[in-house]
Amino acid sequence: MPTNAVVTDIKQVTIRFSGDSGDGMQLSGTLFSTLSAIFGNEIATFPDFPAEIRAPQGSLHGVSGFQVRIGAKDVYNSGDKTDVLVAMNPAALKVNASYLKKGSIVLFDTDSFQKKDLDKALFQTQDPFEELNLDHIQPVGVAITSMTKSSLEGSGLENKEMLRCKNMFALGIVCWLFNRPLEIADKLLEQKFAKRPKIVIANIKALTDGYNYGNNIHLTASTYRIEPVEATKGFYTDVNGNTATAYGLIAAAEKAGLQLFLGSYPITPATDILQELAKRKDFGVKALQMEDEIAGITSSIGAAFAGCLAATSTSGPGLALKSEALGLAVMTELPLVVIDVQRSGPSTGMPTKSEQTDLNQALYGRNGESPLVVMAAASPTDCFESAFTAAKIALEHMTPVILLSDGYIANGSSAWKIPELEDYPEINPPYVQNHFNAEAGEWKPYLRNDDTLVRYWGIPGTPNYMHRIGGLEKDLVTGVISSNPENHQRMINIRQQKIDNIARFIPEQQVLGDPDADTLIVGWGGTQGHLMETLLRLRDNGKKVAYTHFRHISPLPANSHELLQRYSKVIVAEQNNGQFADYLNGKYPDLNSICKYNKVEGQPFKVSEMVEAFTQMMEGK
Amino acid sequence: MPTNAVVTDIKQVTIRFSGDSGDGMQLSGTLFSTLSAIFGNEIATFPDFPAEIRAPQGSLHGVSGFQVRIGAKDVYNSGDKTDVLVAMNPAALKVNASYLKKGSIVLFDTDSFQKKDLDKALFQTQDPFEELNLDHIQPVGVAITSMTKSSLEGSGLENKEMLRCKNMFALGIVCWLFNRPLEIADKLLEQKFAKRPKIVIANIKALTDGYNYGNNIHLTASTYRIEPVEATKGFYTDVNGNTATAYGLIAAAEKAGLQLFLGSYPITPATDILQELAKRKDFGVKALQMEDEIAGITSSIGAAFAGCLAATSTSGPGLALKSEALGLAVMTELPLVVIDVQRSGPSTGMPTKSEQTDLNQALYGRNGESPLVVMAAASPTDCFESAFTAAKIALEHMTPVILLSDGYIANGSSAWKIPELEDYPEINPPYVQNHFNAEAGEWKPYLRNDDTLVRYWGIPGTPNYMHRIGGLEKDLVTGVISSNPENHQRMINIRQQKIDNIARFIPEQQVLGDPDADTLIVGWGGTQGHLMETLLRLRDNGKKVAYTHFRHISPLPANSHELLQRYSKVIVAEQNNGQFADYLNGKYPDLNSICKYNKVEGQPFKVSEMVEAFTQMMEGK
Amino acid sequence: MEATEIKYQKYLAKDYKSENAVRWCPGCGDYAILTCLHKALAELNVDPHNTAVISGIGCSSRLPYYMNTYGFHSIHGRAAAIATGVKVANPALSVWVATGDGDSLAIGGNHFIHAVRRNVDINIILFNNKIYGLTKGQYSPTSSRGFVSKSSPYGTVEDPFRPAELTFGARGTFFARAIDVDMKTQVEVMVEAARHKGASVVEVLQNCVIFNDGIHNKISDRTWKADNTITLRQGEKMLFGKENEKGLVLEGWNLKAVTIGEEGYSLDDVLVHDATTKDNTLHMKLALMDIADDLPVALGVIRSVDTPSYDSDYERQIAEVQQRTPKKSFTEFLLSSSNVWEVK
Amino acid sequence: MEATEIKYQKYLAKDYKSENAVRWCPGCGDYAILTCLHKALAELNVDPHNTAVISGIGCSSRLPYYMNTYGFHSIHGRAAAIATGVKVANPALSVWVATGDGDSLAIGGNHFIHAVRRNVDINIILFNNKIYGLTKGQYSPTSSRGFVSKSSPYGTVEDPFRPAELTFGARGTFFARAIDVDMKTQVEVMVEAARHKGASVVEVLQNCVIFNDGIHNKISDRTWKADNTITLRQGEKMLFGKENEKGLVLEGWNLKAVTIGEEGYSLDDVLVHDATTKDNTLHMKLALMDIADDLPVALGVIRSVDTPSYDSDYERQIAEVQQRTPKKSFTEFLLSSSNVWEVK
Ligand SMILES: Cc1ncc(C[n+]2csc(CCOP(=O)(O)OP(=O)(O)O)c2C)c(N)n1
Ligand SMILES: Cc1ncc(C[n+]2csc(CCOP(=O)(O)OP(=O)(O)O)c2C)c(N)n1
Ligand code: SF4
Ligand code: SF4
Ligand SMILES: [Mg+2]
Ligand SMILES: [Mg+2]
Repeated sequence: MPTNAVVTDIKQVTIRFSGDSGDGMQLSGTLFSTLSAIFGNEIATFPDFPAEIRAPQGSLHGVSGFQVRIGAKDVYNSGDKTDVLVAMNPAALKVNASYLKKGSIVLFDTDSFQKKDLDKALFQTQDPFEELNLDHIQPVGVAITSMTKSSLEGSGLENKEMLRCKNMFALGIVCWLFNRPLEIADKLLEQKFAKRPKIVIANIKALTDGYNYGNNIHLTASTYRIEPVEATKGFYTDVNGNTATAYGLIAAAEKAGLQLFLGSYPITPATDILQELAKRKDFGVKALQMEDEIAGITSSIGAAFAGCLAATSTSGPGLALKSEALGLAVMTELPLVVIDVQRSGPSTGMPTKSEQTDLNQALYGRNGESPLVVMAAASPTDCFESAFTAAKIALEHMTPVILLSDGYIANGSSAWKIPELEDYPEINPPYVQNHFNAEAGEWKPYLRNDDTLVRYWGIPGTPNYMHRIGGLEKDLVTGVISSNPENHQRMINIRQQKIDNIARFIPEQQVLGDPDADTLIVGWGGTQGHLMETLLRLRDNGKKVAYTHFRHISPLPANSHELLQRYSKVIVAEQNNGQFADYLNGKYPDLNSICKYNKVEGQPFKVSEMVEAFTQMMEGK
Repeated sequence: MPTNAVVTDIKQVTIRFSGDSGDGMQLSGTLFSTLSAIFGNEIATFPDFPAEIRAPQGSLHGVSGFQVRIGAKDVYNSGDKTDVLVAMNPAALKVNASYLKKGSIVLFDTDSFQKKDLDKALFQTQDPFEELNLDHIQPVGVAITSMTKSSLEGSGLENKEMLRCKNMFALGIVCWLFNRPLEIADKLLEQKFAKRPKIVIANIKALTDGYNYGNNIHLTASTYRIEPVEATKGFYTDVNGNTATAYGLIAAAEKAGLQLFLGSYPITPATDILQELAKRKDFGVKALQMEDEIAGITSSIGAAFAGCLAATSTSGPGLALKSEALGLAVMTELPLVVIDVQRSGPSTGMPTKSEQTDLNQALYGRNGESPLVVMAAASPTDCFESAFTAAKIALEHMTPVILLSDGYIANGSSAWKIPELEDYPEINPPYVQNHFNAEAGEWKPYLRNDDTLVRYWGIPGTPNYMHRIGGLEKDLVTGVISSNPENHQRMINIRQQKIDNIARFIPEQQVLGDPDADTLIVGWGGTQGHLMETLLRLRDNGKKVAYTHFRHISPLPANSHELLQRYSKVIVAEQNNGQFADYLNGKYPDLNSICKYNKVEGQPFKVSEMVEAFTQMMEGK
Repeated sequence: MEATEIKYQKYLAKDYKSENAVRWCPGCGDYAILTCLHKALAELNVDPHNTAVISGIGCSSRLPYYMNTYGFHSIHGRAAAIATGVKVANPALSVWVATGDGDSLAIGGNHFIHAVRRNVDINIILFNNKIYGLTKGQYSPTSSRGFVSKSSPYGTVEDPFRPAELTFGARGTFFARAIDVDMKTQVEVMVEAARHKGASVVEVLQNCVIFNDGIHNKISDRTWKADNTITLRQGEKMLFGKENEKGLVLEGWNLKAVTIGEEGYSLDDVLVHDATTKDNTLHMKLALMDIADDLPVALGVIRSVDTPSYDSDYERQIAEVQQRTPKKSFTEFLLSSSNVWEVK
Repeated sequence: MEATEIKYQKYLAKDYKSENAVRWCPGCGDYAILTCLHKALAELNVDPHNTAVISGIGCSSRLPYYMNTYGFHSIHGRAAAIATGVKVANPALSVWVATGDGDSLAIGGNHFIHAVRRNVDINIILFNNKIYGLTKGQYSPTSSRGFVSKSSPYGTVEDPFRPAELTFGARGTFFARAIDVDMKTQVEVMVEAARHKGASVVEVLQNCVIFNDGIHNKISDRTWKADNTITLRQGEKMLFGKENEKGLVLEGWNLKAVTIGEEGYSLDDVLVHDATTKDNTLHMKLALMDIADDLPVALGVIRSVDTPSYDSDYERQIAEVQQRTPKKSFTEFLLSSSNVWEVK
């Protein structure tokens, strides 16, 4: 524990570890967020990768960052700007300069701020701080590289291996700054490198020496203390959105008593879902890496036909490729969960950046009238709930469900209370042999439950229910292919009604904030953390304002229209050019109150910008 | 010329030739419409194919129809109901029974109305007319089969070949009924079977004998006379929508001085476009049948990059498969014409039936914000104009253009005044070497014309303009890949503005009907013929009503908003669940006047139904 | 084979027929293929409810409607991928794919080669009529160079795929060929295809009476069939001709058709068929024989090599992992993962 | 070849280098391939402005950015189809495809086999690192059975494609192989690929230092290279080993590696390489040689058969049609079609 340093108690703090792709910043960041969570803080993280290729060492393109926000409570997102920046080289400083708060600490490695390093980052002068006009910050130069090396002298490691521990030395300093006990970090390192004890020892050594260095010189900066908070009792882990999505599907399969099948094809930033599920053979999960996205979805459609909880995971360009097959799933009314972890488009766009521009594609990207369910997850941990719910709806209503996630929540993590499956609702698929109330011989594959309009599921292997399905239009009653005009109209209506009906089975839309506000902020998907904090700040500023966040997009919750009508101003904030806003306008033409707040930069929203913009909107521009 | 028959002068008449797929009804219908056009009538046709497989002979599923509407003027569509039905078998009668007008003539082949034929059509009794409650029509039984055989005795044809001439015997009777001179038909037959003189002679013989038979017995029905009208002077031919589309592209290529390239894959009802262009090697057209739709569009993107007028043709499921590559064309800003001949969906749906359900897919079916141009052709001949315009916009604005056609106009035909290309506008692509006003070395591939925001086209083979393009986001100025947040936002905006700008280059939206009406009927695409007639009928009924038909959907014509605002009631009629209506509501949220008229039956609109429905809507439900 | 274990109750061909009216053109070769599949299933005695027939789009792909089994008429080209999902999901099913030359070699080419490479235990019946039937007569990837069709009015300028060659190129372990009209051989090879573990490709030379009538006449017509085809049988001499008077011999790298007793060739020179060798050199030569080279077209099972199928290996791997790791509930699994802490 | 006719002005390798900074991982095999392509183009002396380099998505597919030619970095898997469009649109261009094992054999498998079958005159450089590099380490269709990767934590249960075998299965007329570090052979085969009319496939065994380091070591490492590889040259004996002391001979259907002077083998027994035979039996055997079978891995041009390319045949057909039919304007054409009438 630092003794003679100035210690400040604060509510929240944002730290960004930044360096070359090879500098191990993702590991420092992950360790720091995990140990903070274990220590009792709320956390939110934002790994910000460079484009997918390794760039030349020290270049601006090669900068890899990991941002962690920790706090006593109300940590809804990873933060706009940083209080502490760890900059392993000049490129890292340059790339992050505009995100530094006033007075923030910049911890940098003096060994890698030499002329040649500055050149690589295209600095013109020898003083990067001045060149960037950073006069409002506290630079803390530490010879991280050389100290790490001397720390590990005699460790038996090769030079290259020693250098890889720089990130731990830096982390040690940060731990000192934030008063984190090192034991947790030590244990995490032991787990991580379980098979390479030499590496464990070296990492712990570098970490400890970094910590001690901070302690010894107690730098020139103030240190922070963030107190652990009281959270609900129970066991916790931290989880990112992709892992949580994978877990949600596993949980739903377990709950439904079905085997989980995933047909997929790697694509940033969705690949982790495939990778996580490929590991889960212990749960009997069948996760197939197929030859492309079309085979990913069609193998899943085959598995759905054969009686699995079937899913497919992808990102925008992959969803485009799945369009035709999605129509088949709509037409055959098979249960299928399609996960789209959105990234910046159009086309290949910016694969490692996040946005919300696939909503239209999810709603409309198919030929013909082909309605399906669209949902969006709100946060890393909400990915679990959303994936579970998506699976439940797919199975119980015999329909494809598209679940939108995004790169920001997919890679970002939060602390997560480990769920007890007993607390989750049952999942009851409409198996024909259990739910159809007549002789097997009378059954036809498109007969429906009168109430829900859901057809029954006859799974291959079940005696007496052999049948044929397909992509052609079929007779309402007999299920035989038909091109009768009136029948087609009826089937078009029924398929739509079946989806609309689902509104009865999802929760009503809730509103946060002031009950008597005139202005409603509307969000959907992975922006919840930022909108939540924006709400709090606006209210701190004395504004009356309400906020609602949509998880269910098609169908919309039953009370949506009535709810939106209550406000004279509805601000729809999204990371696209207004897709949800237009959708609402199309659904509710009498609604003339929508203002759009759109930002498509491939970066998370900034709370400060939103507070300003919304305030102006509320004041009537 | 019939002498002692009752001759009625009428304005319009609708005739349907109907029989087995093998009965040659498409040929009878085509000949009849062509010779009527040549005779000087206006025509509109509607070939109504069975599902794509040949069904058992005489069965209900195997019925193939060809409907022709002819008239002195105002023939806007192929008609709701028929005045004359030629029914070659009982199945044809049954399938068309509900489309018979009161008092219409049913010409049927008594030879094929025997017990076994009735059975095949699932009649229960021996009297099909009674069974169908057809007491309001004039049945005309003729032993077509046996008379055709005796007509051709000694012709040297085999029995099977003789039977194939039944359709000409029937056509002969119809020609007599409508007072069509046989010489034109004779000449058409000579052209059609140029290489098989025996067949020509037999067909002409059967035709003449049918005609004479009609004359001789002068049946019991009244005959019709439709007078030729005064049309604009010039040369005419008849053309269906698919052929007109192919021709529009050829004309545009000729006008632009570019080679035409089509990468495509067969799919109903778009295949004819590929087939027509594959024939046109005389124009140097390169029409490639690729391995799938994705290769169809991507080979075309390659050809566009290499400097062709590039196009790809498909129907809904194929457009779905092209989604990802369309995004690439948006991102690389290459000129590309994508033709979607819509058919009934979702999924495989009803491949031979027509509807307008791909609008959403055309507008939104891609990942990311990826705006492009969407147009829709209004009629068979308008396919020519629309394809020409689509090509012009694509080439001059460096953008993909989706042109929506549909099965109804694609297969239907009208008389078409052969165009003189001099009357068509120039096409001037922004070739970099002609349009960029600086040194070649200063050029970057995404530099733009300040006014139009169009980038310049540097075609491989051009010295000094080597460059690289791709699907990744790129810097606004240098064109080098970039993931800078502000740059991305700017590029997103520019791509949208570039498309919005095109509104300045397209004609303003025109309104027909009453200038001071309160109600505006809005249509788009292939329903123009039916809406036009609906307008006339409503006005005949004394209603004040206006009508506008959209060819340009994205961007909308510049005056659209202002125009729509003028009316207190806007009826948007479309063959889907309201896609254009929702799009307008999203674009113009202040518009609260839209009523939807939607019909998704896979069949053309019915004028009579619309007159009734619109009248109710105008009377405030 | 899980799906075909011997049952005491016996099925007849008619038990596999559905109530749907068959709707191909009169005279279409597809009828015979359908009948043969009914017969083959009866011979295999597999439960109709444990059978799944998957197809894409095309005339050929209508087949599932006419089967009293579980059936899926899907979208163009994707049957092999869907069937992969069905089989991996439930390896106990007998899974068949009905597909056309366009469906599986044009748009579906990628799924075809990958299903073959993975060796998924599915039986692919490839209806090769060398034409797109359903869309009314465009050339297909198996149409010969120069073929005139609606989409190649001046003749094609590309060589066709030869299905056997592509199958072998994708490491295929089973390939057989039959002619639509030769129902005996067809049933035989279908039965063998089902018995083979892994991806089985059965090419049926099928006549499209409407758009490509007679394309296989040179080998299917009685007049020439005996001389222009050879039906290969495991362990038997490669003999053909009306009286089995001809045989295949090896000459250097090449196959040669000879008449026994002529040019000094005796029965001993004639090759014996072995479909089971891992090396596919001879299988390839047999499969590519062509009357243009004075060689008969090979029918019957040309190659059949047993190697573990993808689906069975997948099951095995799951079983191994589950044996190694004690069974846990989902919550237990989460609790046992790293980075867990307790808030008390 | 239209695109490479001899010019008097000479280009140097650097003339094909773009100004963009190269961004592969330090040590990646892709650098060498890029350098070789620069050199090969210089040797071919083709104008940079008449050269188009098309790629899909993957680390390998970044290559066009580093070429001072026309370049197109497209979408995953579609490079072969795009290149087909480019070449058919303008046959005068020298068209290259840069692609990875995932790009062209997983998602792009169908376009790959169809471009090969059609024999479009494009040169496909297939960077085979047996991994998905760009997405950070999943197995690819060329990864060996049992390969452990992020997406196959327990090892794969599928056999890989062997690019040569698939190419031949699709009727490929040109196949060559090189190792990234062996720049001399690489430049040679690239030049040959460009000179070959039709689709040329060049497989480069490429090292991904980050996700699959050393995967080709057994053959690329100096220690073993001489014994574990053989570089085939047209018309030359198939010799290998440090001192060329070993050779390939035929034993029945099979190839065998022998030491000259041992076991009674003399230089005369050693096969002479002929890449130009239409029959690909021996090419296939050469291409599939594997050190696991005690045979060296074949490098160099394994097969190169000249047959008319799709694009040249397409041009020829257009020329023929245009010669037959007198040139008409579009309006003249319409007027001369059937069903024309005049309203006066
Ligand atoms: C995505 C898509 N593209 C194209 C089509 C049109 N289509 C239907 S079947 C077919 C080809 C049929 O040929 P083949 O597979 O050989 O079957 P066959 O009819 O000859 O049995 C085509 C191109 C379609 N239904 N879907
Ligand atoms: C449609 C689509 N699917 C998936 C991806 C993700 N992706 C990019 S490259 C790649 C595979 C790269 O492997 P390979 O082609 O072998 O190239 P390498 O990086 O190894 O050179 C994948 C799966 C994508 N960009 N687009
Ligand atoms: S079109 Fe050809 S393949 Fe199709 S059903 Fe008719 S005969 Fe058979
Ligand atoms: S990840 Fe592998 S293939 Fe990609 S650039 Fe790095 S070393 Fe090369
Ligand atoms: Mg076919
Ligand atoms: Mg690779």
